[in-house]
Amino acid sequence: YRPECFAPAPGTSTISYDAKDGPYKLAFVNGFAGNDWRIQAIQSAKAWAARPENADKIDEFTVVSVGNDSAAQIAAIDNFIAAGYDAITFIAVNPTAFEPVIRRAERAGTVLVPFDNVLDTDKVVQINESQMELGALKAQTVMDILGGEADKILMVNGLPGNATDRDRRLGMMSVLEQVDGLEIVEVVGNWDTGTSQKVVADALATHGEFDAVVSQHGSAGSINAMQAAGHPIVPMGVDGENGVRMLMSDLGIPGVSASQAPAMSAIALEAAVALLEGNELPQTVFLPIPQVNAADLEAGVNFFPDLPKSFNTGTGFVECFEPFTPQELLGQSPDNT
Amino acid sequence: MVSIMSDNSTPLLEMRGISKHFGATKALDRVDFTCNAGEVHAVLGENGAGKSTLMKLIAGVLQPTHGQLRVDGQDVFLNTPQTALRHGLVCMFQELSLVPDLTVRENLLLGAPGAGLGWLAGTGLDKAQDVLNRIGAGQIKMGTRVADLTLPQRQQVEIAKAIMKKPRLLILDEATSALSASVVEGVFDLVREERDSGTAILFISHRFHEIEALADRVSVFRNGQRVETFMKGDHTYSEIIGMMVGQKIEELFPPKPPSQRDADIVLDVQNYTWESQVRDVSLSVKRGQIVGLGGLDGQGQGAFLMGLFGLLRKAEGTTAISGQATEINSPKEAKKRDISLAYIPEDRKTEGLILDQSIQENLELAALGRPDLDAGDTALYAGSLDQLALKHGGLELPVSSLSGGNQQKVVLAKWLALKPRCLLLADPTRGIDVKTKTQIYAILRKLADQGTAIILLSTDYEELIQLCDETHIFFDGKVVASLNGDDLTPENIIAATLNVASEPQAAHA
Amino acid sequence: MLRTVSIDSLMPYIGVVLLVIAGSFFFPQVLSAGYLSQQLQIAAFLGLLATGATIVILLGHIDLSVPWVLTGAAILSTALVGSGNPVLSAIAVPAALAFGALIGIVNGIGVAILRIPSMVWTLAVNSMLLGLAVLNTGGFNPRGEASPLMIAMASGDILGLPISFLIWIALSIALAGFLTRTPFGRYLRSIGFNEKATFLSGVSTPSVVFTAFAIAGMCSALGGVMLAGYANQAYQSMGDPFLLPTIAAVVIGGTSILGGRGGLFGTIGGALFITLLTSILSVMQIEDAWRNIIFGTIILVMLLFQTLRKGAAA
Amino acid sequence: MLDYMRSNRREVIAGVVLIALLAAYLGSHPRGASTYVMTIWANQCLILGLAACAQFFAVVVRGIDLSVGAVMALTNCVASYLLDGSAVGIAVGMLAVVATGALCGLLNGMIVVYGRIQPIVVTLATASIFVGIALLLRPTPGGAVNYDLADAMTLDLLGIPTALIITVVAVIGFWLPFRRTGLGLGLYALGSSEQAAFQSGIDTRFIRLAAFTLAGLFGGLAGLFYSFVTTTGDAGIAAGFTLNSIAAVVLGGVLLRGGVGSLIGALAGAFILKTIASLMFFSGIPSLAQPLFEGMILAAAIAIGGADVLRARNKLEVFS
Ligand SMILES: Nc1ncnc2c1ncn2[C@@H]1O[C@H](COP(=O)(O)OP(=O)(O)OP(=O)(O)O)[C@@H](O)[C@H]1O
Ligand SMILES: Nc1ncnc2c1ncn2[C@@H]1O[C@H](COP(=O)(O)OP(=O)(O)OP(=O)(O)O)[C@@H](O)[C@H]1O
Ligand SMILES: [Mg+2]
Ligand SMILES: [Mg+2]
Repeated sequence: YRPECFAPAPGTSTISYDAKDGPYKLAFVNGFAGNDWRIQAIQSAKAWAARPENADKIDEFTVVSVGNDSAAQIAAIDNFIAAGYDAITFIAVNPTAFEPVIRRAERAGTVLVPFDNVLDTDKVVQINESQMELGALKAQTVMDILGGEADKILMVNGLPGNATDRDRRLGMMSVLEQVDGLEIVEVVGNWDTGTSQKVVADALATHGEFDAVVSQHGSAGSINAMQAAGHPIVPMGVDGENGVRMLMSDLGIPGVSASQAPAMSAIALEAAVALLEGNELPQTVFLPIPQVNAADLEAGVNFFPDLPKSFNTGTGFVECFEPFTPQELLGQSPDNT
Repeated sequence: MVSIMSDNSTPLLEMRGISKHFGATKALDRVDFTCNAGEVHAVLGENGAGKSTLMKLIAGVLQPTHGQLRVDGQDVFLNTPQTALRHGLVCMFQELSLVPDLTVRENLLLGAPGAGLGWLAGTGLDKAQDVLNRIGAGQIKMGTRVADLTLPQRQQVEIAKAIMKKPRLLILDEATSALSASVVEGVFDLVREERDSGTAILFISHRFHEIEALADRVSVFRNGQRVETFMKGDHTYSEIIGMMVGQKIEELFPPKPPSQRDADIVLDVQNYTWESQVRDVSLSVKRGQIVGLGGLDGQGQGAFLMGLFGLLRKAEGTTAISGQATEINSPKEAKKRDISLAYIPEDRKTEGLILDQSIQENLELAALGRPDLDAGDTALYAGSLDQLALKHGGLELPVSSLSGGNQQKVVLAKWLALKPRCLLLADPTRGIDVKTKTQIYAILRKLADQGTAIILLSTDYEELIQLCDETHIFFDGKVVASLNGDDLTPENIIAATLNVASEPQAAHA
Repeated sequence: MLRTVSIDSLMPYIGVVLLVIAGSFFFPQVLSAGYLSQQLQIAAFLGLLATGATIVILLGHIDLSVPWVLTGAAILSTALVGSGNPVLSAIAVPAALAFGALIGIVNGIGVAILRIPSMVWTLAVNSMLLGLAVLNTGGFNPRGEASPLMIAMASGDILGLPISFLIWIALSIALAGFLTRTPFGRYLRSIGFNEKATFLSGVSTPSVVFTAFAIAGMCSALGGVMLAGYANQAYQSMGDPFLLPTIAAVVIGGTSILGGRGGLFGTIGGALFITLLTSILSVMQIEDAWRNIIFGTIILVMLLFQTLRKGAAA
Repeated sequence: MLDYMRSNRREVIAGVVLIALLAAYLGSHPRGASTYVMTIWANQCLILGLAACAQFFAVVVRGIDLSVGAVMALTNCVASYLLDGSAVGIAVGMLAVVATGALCGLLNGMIVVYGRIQPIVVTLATASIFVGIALLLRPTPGGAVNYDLADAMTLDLLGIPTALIITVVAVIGFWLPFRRTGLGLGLYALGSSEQAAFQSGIDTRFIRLAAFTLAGLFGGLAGLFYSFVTTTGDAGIAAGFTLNSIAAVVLGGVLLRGGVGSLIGALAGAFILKTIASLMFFSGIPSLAQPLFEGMILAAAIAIGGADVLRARNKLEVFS
């Protein structure tokens, strides 16, 4: 257990449970499985469980994907509680739907650790990056590059109605609203590369040139669109997809690539085990945001030209454990649960 | 609704200057028509004369373009069937008003008097039941899905359903077109009873002996107009036909040529068996021969015909086309050049035609698949269309705008374009008027003379006698009698259909 | 093609004109050649899918497997190109099309042989494809890459006209000809109206159904290939945003969802209309909730116009 | 009995499949057939079950409702405002939620009947509108539902899952009587043959309106129960449910061509679908292979229903 791994969010409380002795039965209840980030999260979790230092702490480790249905996810969690699992990590389909199941988990003495899409609750330990900060970071970086001056900036948002998207947007806004006389054009990219490309293309065609672009997941689309429109290279705050970093370094786009790292699925398991071992953890853990400034992009180190573009570069958090090698992740054959 | 005996001075139903237009077609054109309580009023006319349209107006299914309806002398506007029902106007529809997926009971309850949207008490079911018993449909279970009934059974249920509504005016639009003689008698007794209890009956049929048997008064329609109304017996059979078709029809059936024994066999079937419905049937058709298939409905003759066209799986027996043993597993194979069978299905509206498509498109559909034919070439159909005198307002109009008789002509023409070697017809003249019938008989005979082999399934024994060179009567899946020459008499046919093999002739079956 | 031109099928074109005019009030740039040609390019992706959907809908069926046929084709083609092997990259596009056709056949078998309603069978096929994609990505997943050909197909242009648009129109014209000049086209519509009567006319209806679904599958696959070229990569569920717009484009184009009636001319208009509508709503930065409401309302209004016109005619 | 089985073959098949799957699930579950496990299972089954009921009413009149999920999302968001506070307030709130659903359905019905537009297209469009309104109500998930109420509805009564009790009540208390009313009969008549229904003197317009209103009403009930399970409002739930509800009714032996099937079948189909999903938890199937297996089981289950056409001896039988 490495305390330095679990940086407390400002002003958060701490949580601990009575120690149990292992080995433990762990489960990871994913929501929708049909996108690359989630698949990599599953792979990271399995890679973590496969590492010897963890393997012997684990009695059973099960992963299920239930689709975008919080009721189904609640049912899945209940199922593992019923089956006497010690800890369950999950990516919450919905931030407010889990109060009842949290109470049932408490009664059953099961540890819940939500991550990535977390809950609006202070009753369980949650693992995430600060989405506000993630948004702010991108905005701040581009504004710094522009010397704090800009007339027009394009903001590509994620999936409407999603709390994570809301927070990232607020983060960006918190910075951009300080800039006086700045026109902010917002489009909805749905965290989808193709959609982002389409809406950015439209925005460029109708709003002309921008001084900078901040974009959530799917940034490759934004860059493609700007290339296609012959838009000059401007500072960008983009996500951490492999393909995005390739484009960034190829085109020499200034700015920052910062991402939600799928590897946090492993941290969640790490936290679960730490809690089961009786350690005290911050209620809300804000992981350091894996970020690379355009200048520091280095093939084979923080991006991988010979891997799929949809591969997410966030393969680990040095504070917690040796990041996974891509081989370790992709090598994960689907048939070892 | 209690049926009041309205005194005959004011007619029960009166129609004044009624017109009904469908776009260009004038289905009805300034018709005056009255109908009194306590009489059976027969309505005659060829296909498309406007009979059903008239009835649909009375039943509130359609509304007149011009004109006024009166019930008991009161002006009425029948905007829906419900309103018509409230006036006691009940129609037994030609295209039946039964819901296939519901059981007989549920169908009887549907729209029954007093049955609203609330709880269904099931009043009147027993009445319906004994109606069914009386018309020889006692064996129909209340719990069976209508879809599982044969057409005659459905017509019987439809009749029960109509009578159950205690009509003051009962319309029978080709109510008996599929019923066999014996059943029809039962229906007629019932109808007479209703009449005597003061109900007015409107009766539509294309079968003259039925008119003969039932009607008190007769109205003849032609091209949407009422030609004349008269008491039965005031005019002779041929005069009436004259009024209907506007010309004289000399001979209903074409003369039968002497059958030539030595003609070579086109289609030869041996020991044909399928499920339990067709049992070990063997028969053959020669060039130029018209072979009839008779029997009560559902005795296997229909299935047999389908089987020949490759519609039945797992059938046993051998089929030979002009001596060549052949396997026919689908209509596509059946219409191939070297086999070239054609099948005119029983239900033209759902099986024979695509109602939403134009007449032209329907004509082409069969020929399209034949590489040796150019389906687009109108000459392919012109011949048969002229001969059948198709009444249409342009080949590009939807075939649904034709009346059934003319629709049937389209089905025929569509297949004749393939110059089939052997023609299979399933009751092609059901609900078809005399004139159209003669045209169809004529063309069948002509085809035969040109060498086509024809198998004709019919519910009308006149056809089996007058048109066919040989007739096989089915009973319970087997051929119980094969009649030809002088044996081909009504008595023998009826005896065979009921499988009372008393007559000596039936012996050599 | 002309045979399929009806008033209904003209409706979306009128809509397009109105949209452009309305849009130009807020953004004059909407009238710029750049913006318009861009819409043509993007409409082509939806259009290709809608073209396939039209064929299936004319048949009286529906194909809900579009999203993951699209995604699958994209993953397959980029994987082949990414392999770096020149032969494999050469066959990338044909292979993807073959994949689409194959899935189409699978759809056809369920629908024509097992007689399962297309709406659920294609849905099941779709979820199986999703499963396959997840499984594949989970295992060894090669580095994906769009070939220059794919990129050109998606983003290139000839004398100012996007190649994707030209491909789409060319395909539509070809298929429209196929539908109007061959027996297949007639069978397709006939089945859409009345499959039983068509079968009894000696048509092997199953093979027509197979062909139709296969064509639809290939259209979806082509759409996938070009989207991969557009985004220069393939990724999971890249097809999901397209399912409902595809159906909307077809029906707005005046093709009857019941089968038999309609044609590709209207579908082109439908795809253009939907694309333009989404684009304008997007650049006007209308909040998502309102975009949904406006989108639904406009579609309803278009359809009500169609019936109003019929009412007037009758 | 045999007769019943023959005439309701489809429902029977669905029932058998369901029992088999449920047995497999309980068998694979470490905790076995305990109240807790059954409750978990029943809860999510009932959500889709109610959605399937909604779909059933649209389908039985030869329509289809692509707005089921959207109605659920909307009513779920409405519920997240109304289902907290005083007992009376909550009671009224629940009525309001269901009424909202019914209203959505009525709107669909009116556009279908008076606009003479195909249901599938109408509901495709209205779905978008309903989701939009839901998003206005809940831009991001939130709101709360009274926990005691939620527990009462989603836990168990004397060891019997409340959800199962609700299901039984819906069938015995509502469906079986309803099937014997003129309205119930009318739905089938309309779906089976509109012309016949019309000529039999049935007010087809009213029946169709009623059908879609009922569809909306059950959509509302689904949204309501969803609120009890998740105790919050979320505008983003629509996607999954619409298509699944269609798959469910078909699995339950309801014919999309209308006029055939029953609410019981629809429920059974929904339960089958959800049991298939639950089957994955302890199946030991590799996580990344699960979606594929799920899809294949679904396909198989659907195919079973379609299998008997292969036995049809008369090639015309299969057309309908
Ligand atoms: N709904 C309709 N739309 C268009 N034309 C119609 C419609 N109903 C009837 N017609 C036309 O009106 C004419 C009269 O049809 P009608 O059904 O009354 O004839 P009919 O006397 O009943 O014929 P049959 O003896 O075959 O029953 C026909 O030419 C028919 O094509
Ligand atoms: N909406 C319509 N449009 C065009 N034609 C129609 C329409 N409704 C009915 N028809 C046709 O007009 C004719 C009306 O006459 P009817 O319904 O009595 O048929 P029919 O000639 O009696 O058929 P059959 O001889 O099979 O009994 C039918 O052929 C019918 O198909
Ligand atoms: Mg008639
Ligand atoms: Mg007739």
